[in-house]
Amino acid sequence: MLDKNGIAKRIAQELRDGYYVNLGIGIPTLVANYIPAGVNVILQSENGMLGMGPFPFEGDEDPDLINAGKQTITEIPGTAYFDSALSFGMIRAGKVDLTILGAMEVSEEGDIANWKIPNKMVKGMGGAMDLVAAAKNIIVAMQHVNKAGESKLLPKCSLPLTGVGCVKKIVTELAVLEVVKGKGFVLLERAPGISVEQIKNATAGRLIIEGDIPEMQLN
Amino acid sequence: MLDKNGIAKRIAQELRDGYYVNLGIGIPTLVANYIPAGVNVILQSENGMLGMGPFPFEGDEDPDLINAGKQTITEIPGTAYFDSALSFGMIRAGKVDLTILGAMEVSEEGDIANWKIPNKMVKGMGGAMDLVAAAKNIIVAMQHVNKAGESKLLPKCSLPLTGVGCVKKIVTELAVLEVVKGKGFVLLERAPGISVEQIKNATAGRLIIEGDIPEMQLN
Amino acid sequence: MNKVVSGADEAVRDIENGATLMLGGFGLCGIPENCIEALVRKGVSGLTCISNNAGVDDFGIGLMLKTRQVKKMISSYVGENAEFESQLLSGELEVDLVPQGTLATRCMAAKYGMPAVWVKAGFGTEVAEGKESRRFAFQGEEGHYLLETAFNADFSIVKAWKGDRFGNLVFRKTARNFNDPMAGAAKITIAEVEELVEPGEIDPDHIHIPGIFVQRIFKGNNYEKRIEQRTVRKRG
Amino acid sequence: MNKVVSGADEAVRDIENGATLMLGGFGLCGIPENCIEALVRKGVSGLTCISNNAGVDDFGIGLMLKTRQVKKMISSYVGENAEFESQLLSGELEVDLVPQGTLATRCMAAKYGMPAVWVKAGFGTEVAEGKESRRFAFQGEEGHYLLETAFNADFSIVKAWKGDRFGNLVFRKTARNFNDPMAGAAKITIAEVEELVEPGEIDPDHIHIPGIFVQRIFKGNNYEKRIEQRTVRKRG
Repeated sequence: MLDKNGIAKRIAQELRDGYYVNLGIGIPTLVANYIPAGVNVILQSENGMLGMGPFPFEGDEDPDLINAGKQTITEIPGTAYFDSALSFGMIRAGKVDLTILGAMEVSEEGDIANWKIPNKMVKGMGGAMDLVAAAKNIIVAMQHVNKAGESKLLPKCSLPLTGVGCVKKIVTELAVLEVVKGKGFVLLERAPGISVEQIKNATAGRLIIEGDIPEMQLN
Repeated sequence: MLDKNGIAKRIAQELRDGYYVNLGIGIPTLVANYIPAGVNVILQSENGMLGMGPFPFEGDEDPDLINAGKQTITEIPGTAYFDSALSFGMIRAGKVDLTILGAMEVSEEGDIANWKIPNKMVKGMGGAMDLVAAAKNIIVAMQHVNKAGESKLLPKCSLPLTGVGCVKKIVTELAVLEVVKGKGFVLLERAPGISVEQIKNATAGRLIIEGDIPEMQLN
Repeated sequence: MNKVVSGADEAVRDIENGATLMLGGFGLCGIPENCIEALVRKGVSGLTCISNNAGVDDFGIGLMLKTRQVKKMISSYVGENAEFESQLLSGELEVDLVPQGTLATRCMAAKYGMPAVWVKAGFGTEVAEGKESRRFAFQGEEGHYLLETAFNADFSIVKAWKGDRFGNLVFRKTARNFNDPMAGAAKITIAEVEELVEPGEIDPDHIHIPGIFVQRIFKGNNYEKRIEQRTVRKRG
Repeated sequence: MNKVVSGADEAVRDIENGATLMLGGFGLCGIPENCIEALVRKGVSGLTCISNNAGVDDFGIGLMLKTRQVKKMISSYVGENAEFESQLLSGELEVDLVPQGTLATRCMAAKYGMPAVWVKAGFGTEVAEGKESRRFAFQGEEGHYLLETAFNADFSIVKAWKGDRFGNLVFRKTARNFNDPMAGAAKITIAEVEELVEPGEIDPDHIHIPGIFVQRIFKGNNYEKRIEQRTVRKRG
């Protein structure tokens, strides 16, 4: 079973040289720590920046330089700043190659719910609806089951949707799955030490198991 | 009867301190030479500039600095450059206070035709259609009659339209007229030495003459 | 051409009860601190605020929530403060949640004289309820788009780094955010700046907002520029 | 992240017969001189060119007209050259005249992922023929708007002053014009620059086009930057 860093590490293998990538809050942020050697990616922060660098050294924090999670960050050589309208313009026009974000639920049709729980204070969707509506390639990083032990990979989402038919891949503590429309969750890889049976038990939506399912290679 | 400079001089009296003004090609360009003392206006050039200065001194021409008429110009302290989409954004949003342009025909409803003559090579509307569709305040600078001696102030335009119901005022070599919807061309002023009769004879559209028509004050 | 006013109080002098305001900033980054304080001093109420966030309990728009000056928030993400939550639950405060890109684009639409825009975000979700949708092909790909209207605000209040007497503005780093599409998107735009310079001192190619979009400008004071999430790494 | 290609010929290598191109510039100001020359050398034909103007007889897009490479021009103002006129009259060349602001906005729409925009220009004129129109209230004023679609071009070819390896671009003065909304508006954007610098050499707040919008960049040579209307005043 993977921990958060393991999930991030596995997702980092999906990065390709030259990609522009938008990382959501939580596990996706950790992906930046595991970018493979030789792979150069540029991180987009939807509040208006390309070329997001690491956190600043203590004392170097700049209140005018934050990411979409409102964390203090730094620039890199080649950073560009721009306004929020252009930022979502580039997202909407499909210029961002990969978006990685968390989710509360994903359906076997690729629908995603990650912004609202009925009867709980709703904080808002932020940029998530724009990102999932527009990105060409969306990977969800999440736990396979929720705290109550219920599967988050469902035939249909029970929570209010963030976007429809948009999720391409899911990486959880148990598995890597591809969402194929009309089929369901196609199991690609097992986490180290996890059996297909365990994944089956944790998946409420339609799980497709074709042939032998390899174990993830993490190094 | 006014010459071109006289028309420009009279139009310059319509400028108010703090106005942003777009000047079309031809007579409108001359208006810049007669801006009254104490009146500060900023000239917009729709190719992407606010704060257009005079022509450069010989030898100072910069090919990267031209106006919408493709003439070499200069900047002033406070000039701002921007792209063509933002330029027409500000025009469309009504941020430009006054647009002065030429016309082939104006109708008593304020329609304007100034871009196309059937059976003649059509060069295009350039920015004229955007300007007349959006400007809050449009003054037309033109000759009262065409080269064939026919009135250019008509009940209806005969040429293809550039915009509908948009012209507010007209300054010609003979008169200043306001276009009032549902009424027609309301005569405001006569050019020096010009009689109301002469203006009547040169105006094919409905001319409204209310009370005594004063002569223009040009100094 | 002199748009300089004496300060925040003069800048907001004619903002009346019930006005609709755009307020720049993302989180607490690039917010018009001086104008918010002046609005609190003025005590104007019943405001509709278009702003990506609603501040925190004791800073930003949170200050106007505490004094119950806000009737409605139009935002993409709120609730970083307890006051907001309690007023929302009690029904005192209305909130209209708008996807962040749609929020930015509805500001931009107003600035660019476009009455409405077609955007993808929210199709198939509750955000789409009651909205017109249409299928378009965009660069060869079919998709569903929602018709979203331009905002119609009385005042836009933005914060820039530098500005001049003509209203030309320059932003700094990610403090640009919503300040840029909001500048010029309302009938009257008020800009507060950290440095007020003479026309000509800013390179005309570096200007982010041409002065035509700004009606009032002043040099703000005592910027706190509070950091919401101070994240650092240790020096190696 | 290195988008640098060796030169104009490599940059335009995969532009095929029948392609739709956006070409930046206003008049002869800020036109991609090197790429135009490379397209002439390449001899690719049947092109649709989206460009505000069509150059003059012996410069700019005029060079491609002379060699009969252009099938259709989408422009706001043409005919500063005799070749254009004769091909148009003979029916060899199609022309689609679009109001200048609509032209810029249809480029911007493509760049911003908006399939169509509502604009006022052309309502009640022949430009409106066959187009959907709608009445909207914009900031309290009712008006008629036309639905205009985003352009769908294969390549966008722009000229900037400076650029870096990541594709970040900076323009100079009024040479920005259509180069800005076109950069990123096509599937592939090619940028030619007068100065190619290293990432970090351009202040990140001065960048007009973030590199994400640019796929290929190179340093152009021998810029002529011809002036169309040389207007001067005498030294006093």
